[in-house]
Amino acid sequence: MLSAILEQTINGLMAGSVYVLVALGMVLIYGVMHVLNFAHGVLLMVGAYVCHFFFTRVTGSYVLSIALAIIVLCLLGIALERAVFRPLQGNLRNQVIASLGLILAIEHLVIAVWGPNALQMKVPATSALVAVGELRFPVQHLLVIGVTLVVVAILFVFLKTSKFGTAIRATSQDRQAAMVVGIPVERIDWITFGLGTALAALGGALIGPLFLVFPQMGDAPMVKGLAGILLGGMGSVPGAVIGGFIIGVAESLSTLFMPTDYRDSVAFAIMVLILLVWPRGLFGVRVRGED
Amino acid sequence: MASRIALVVVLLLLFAVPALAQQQPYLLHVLILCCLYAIPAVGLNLMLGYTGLVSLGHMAFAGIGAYTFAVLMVDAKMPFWLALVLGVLAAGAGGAAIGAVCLRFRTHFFMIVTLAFGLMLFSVMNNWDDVTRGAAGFPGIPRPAPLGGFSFGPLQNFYYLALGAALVAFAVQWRVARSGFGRVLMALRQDERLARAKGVNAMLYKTAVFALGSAIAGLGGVLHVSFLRVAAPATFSLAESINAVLIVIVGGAGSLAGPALGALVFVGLPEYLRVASEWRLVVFGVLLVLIMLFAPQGLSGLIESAWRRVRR
Amino acid sequence: MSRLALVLLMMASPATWAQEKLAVGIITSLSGPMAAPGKFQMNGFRLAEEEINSGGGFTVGGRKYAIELKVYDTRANPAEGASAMQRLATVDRVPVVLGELHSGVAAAAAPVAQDYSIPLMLTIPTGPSLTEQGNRFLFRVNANNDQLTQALAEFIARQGWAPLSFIAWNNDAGRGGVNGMKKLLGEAKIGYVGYFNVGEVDFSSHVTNIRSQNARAVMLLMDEEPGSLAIKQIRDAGLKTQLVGTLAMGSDRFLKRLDAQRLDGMVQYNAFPPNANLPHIRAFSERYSKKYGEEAHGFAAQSYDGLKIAVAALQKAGKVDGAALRDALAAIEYDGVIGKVKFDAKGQAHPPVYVTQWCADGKRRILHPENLKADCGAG
Amino acid sequence: MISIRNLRKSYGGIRALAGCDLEIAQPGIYGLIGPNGAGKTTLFDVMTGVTEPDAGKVLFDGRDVTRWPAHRLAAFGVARSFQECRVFPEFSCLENLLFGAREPESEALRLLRLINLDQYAQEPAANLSFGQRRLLEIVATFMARPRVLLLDEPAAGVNPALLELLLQFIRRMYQERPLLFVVVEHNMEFVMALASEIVVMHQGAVLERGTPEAIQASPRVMQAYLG
Repeated sequence: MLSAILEQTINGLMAGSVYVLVALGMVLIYGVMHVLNFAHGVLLMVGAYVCHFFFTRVTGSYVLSIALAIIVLCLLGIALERAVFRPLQGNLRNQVIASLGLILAIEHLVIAVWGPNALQMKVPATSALVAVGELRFPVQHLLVIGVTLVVVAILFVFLKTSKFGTAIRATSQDRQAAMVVGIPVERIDWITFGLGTALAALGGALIGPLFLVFPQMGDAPMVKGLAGILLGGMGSVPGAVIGGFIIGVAESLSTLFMPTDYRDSVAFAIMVLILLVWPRGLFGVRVRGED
Repeated sequence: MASRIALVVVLLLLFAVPALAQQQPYLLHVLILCCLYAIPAVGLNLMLGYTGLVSLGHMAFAGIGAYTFAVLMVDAKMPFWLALVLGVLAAGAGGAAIGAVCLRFRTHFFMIVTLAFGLMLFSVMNNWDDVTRGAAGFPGIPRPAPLGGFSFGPLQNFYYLALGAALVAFAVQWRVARSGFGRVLMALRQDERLARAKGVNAMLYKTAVFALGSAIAGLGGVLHVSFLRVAAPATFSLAESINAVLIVIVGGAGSLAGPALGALVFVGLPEYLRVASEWRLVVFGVLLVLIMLFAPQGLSGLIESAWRRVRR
Repeated sequence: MSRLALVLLMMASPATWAQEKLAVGIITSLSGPMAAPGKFQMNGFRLAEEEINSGGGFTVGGRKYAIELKVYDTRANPAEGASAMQRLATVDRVPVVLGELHSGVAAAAAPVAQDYSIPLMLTIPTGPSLTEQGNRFLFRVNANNDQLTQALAEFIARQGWAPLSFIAWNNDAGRGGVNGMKKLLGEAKIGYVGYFNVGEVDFSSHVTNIRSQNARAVMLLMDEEPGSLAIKQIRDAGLKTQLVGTLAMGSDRFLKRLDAQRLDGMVQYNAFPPNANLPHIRAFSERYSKKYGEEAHGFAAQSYDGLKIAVAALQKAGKVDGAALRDALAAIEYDGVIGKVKFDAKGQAHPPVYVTQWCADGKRRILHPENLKADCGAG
Repeated sequence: MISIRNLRKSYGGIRALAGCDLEIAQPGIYGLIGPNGAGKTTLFDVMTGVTEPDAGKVLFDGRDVTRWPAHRLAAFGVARSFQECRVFPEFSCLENLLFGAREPESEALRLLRLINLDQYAQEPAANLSFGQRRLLEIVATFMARPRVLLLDEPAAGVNPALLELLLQFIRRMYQERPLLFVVVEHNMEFVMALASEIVVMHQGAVLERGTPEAIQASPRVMQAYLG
């Protein structure tokens, strides 16, 4: 039974890594622009399709395809920020509903262009098997976890030390105060949006070879990523990372002792229970008088 | 005054449809579907349009009503109208219970928690085989029993039932909008903290409107499954809940005619256009974004401003 | 273009002059999660349509007709299923409707078919309850869940593979299959049941549980795309457990997604083994791969037969009328590509269900039915 | 009427209220002043049920209302205005006054005439200037016929002309119906002119209390302000 728990934890970390990449993108954008972009999951899917396109049609190298996918998604994110989310700044309800519209439009645009069927992405380099004790995992499995941890580390260093990083943190603390101090808040907005979408593209590109690339692949990670953000405390970046991993591991472990057809409900039940008992989440700081 | 005349004309037209469209049963079918999609949209409009509560799990509550009705009708052999009332009450009770939990959260949190409950309710409908017959659907749900010789089997007669129920829902919406209750809801949407400081028990009112909206959605759900004669989880999925939001927003959130206009555009148009379906949804997605950017008041807002410009 | 010229043009072109067009209704899923199986279904219908029309059409009551398919996408949504059926019945006025994928949508279309006395011939949905509603206008060409699992369950019981665990779609097909096997094998023989939503493809947690419960065999109730991934993940995790597959996992296309040594010994039920050396199967497979450049699929074969049966029944009925067609369908006996098709009192056909097994060399052998038993290379 | 006993409230490290005690026996206009961060608004929020104190008690007419939510306090007769001036933007001026009111429409129209906003009665509040909205908000608080009225920096952002109007209005309303006013204010000239008694807060507690003249002369108050 012990090895099953260990194996489920590793499975959970892998699934959690995808949730973390999505959650990070969403929480950064939420922090800076107070925008919750429900279309973030769809951007992960587009990232996977773009990576697949470059990998199969343009370059054979997986790493280059990931880089190209990140660049393309970055630009798409910035375009979305300027065209849709900037004008709706401050009006929460309309922003969310606009992002629901984006989900519909983008998902069915991909179906119309690439067709409804799943695409396969065979990356020989990472389909080799590696043994962990008597368990065996494909390299891609561990690659996803590894890359996510590295990205999280880089992001923390970037946020804590670099000029832009502090500007992003300042803007998310208090937009007006940041403006007064001379931080170009509007520029920070689209940089953050670009960064958030880039993280989603990375998530899509990483899980592409492991599974299939198909139009609905972004939906579940988005909802689970949301659960992670809330668990971690709305707006807290470390919270989103921890929350994402917890949701992933909890889901996998739940299959050990619960009927699996209620597996999704586990993530949501955890989220609602935590919020009832501890509304600020694990790391969230209740801003004074926050309505 | 003008709007009153317009209302009467529309009503007369709607009641005359079966006579006008004798050889056009497909038109009746589409109009019935418009009514059946408009009813839950009215419930959501009370929540989203008037009170500012964006619920992303609304159709799951229609599902509670529909499946309660189906089990009472088929398993418990209960008469149609009693099962209908109990279904609507069950949806309302579900709305009150789950609403009370969701309403402990605000803005973003609230939306996400309603999304979560919507998905949880869907998996109950999809997985609880021995009660809901699971994913393959709950077949054999009868049309309403004849009411004093007036059978609801044929399309024209079911049309009157659907239209009647829709008018009941719109009447409830009209009554609430003009009442003190409605005024408090609108105050909560504009500034909840100020409303609380003026003596409004925000939690009580919001739970009440959540329950009322869910009950009306339950009415829509019951008639939907009775019309299709099968209850399937796919009718109450997350995608359908997002459609309900789309119908309310496109029609014009917070306006009386909003849900009707939204349902006509969203349900009626594609049935008639039958354009390739992926592009239909791309168009609707883009339409939603454009409405948010340029006409947040939706169709009824556009019509109103156009009407004002014409009159001036 | 003056009116006269238009009429002349119409007269001039032989095709329209010789035969009248007969519209036949098709409901399927062209978008959404079930779009992939929908594609195979349409391939089967198009192949039958092309063959009938190129063969000069067919005569009913002395008049010659060419088939014209009216296709509607129901997007796995029950309301759209009922609307499509309503439109086909009252606007397109078709005498028969075929297809559908999702049991829930078929259940919504069936009552409308009965209202307008138009036969609805299902070719893929497997929900057993569909043909239990006493709807005289509902026919099902393909075997339902219980029939599909019957042969396989007997085989598994004979092999003594217990506990049998599952990885199954959390929809009508998946849950129906699990419930069917539970009924036939008994609860005691069933081990871990791992459900997943259509579209999810991460089976790692299920694989772990199958290993920790050391299941004797695992049954995969899903289409070939997720099926190939599940097997890859099972074998990658070093699990040697016996594999039991479903419909689409007995095809060469499935082999291309994986490789022989991963599939070796896998058993699956199969409504249509494309390479069996039965004349009607081999002929269909050749025509299918000639037109679509890929190996034939059971969904396509069932849909192909559906349309052919509808036309044959129309000819026997002698007039283009729903009720007459219904009576002809109830009585018809048709040797289709999937085998002999005869509808019982409830409108359910009983096509043969094959059990095939993968051999080490990438070929397949037929284990059931007895009279068609054949060694590797025939499945 | 009001008694505050040993109120404590801190946000993380900041001690907004550190054992604040205050007794107000009968109606009158009390000015509540003190340097920034003295705990004025926090005291206000606790008294109006917007935030819960960490410790201590709030009593109105002897009843312990410490944990009461805002709407229950409002029903009990405690009305307030907000530092950031809150009105219902989509409601007309008249509708704003009538919301949750215990006075008839005629009274609303009379009050609007007093602050010469009557010609905007049907105009949505969003279209008014900031000063006009401030006046509208304060007038609206009277419609609930409160026993205690708490005004949070009513003078902030109001031009001198409207300020004079506001002063006259509050004095007139006090003459018509003497109730207990507590006004938090930075505009010394305004509060000194308005209040009959001044309470000075400093670092979360009451520093001094007395008539406007006494407070202006008190060295301790000067020292607290100038630091």
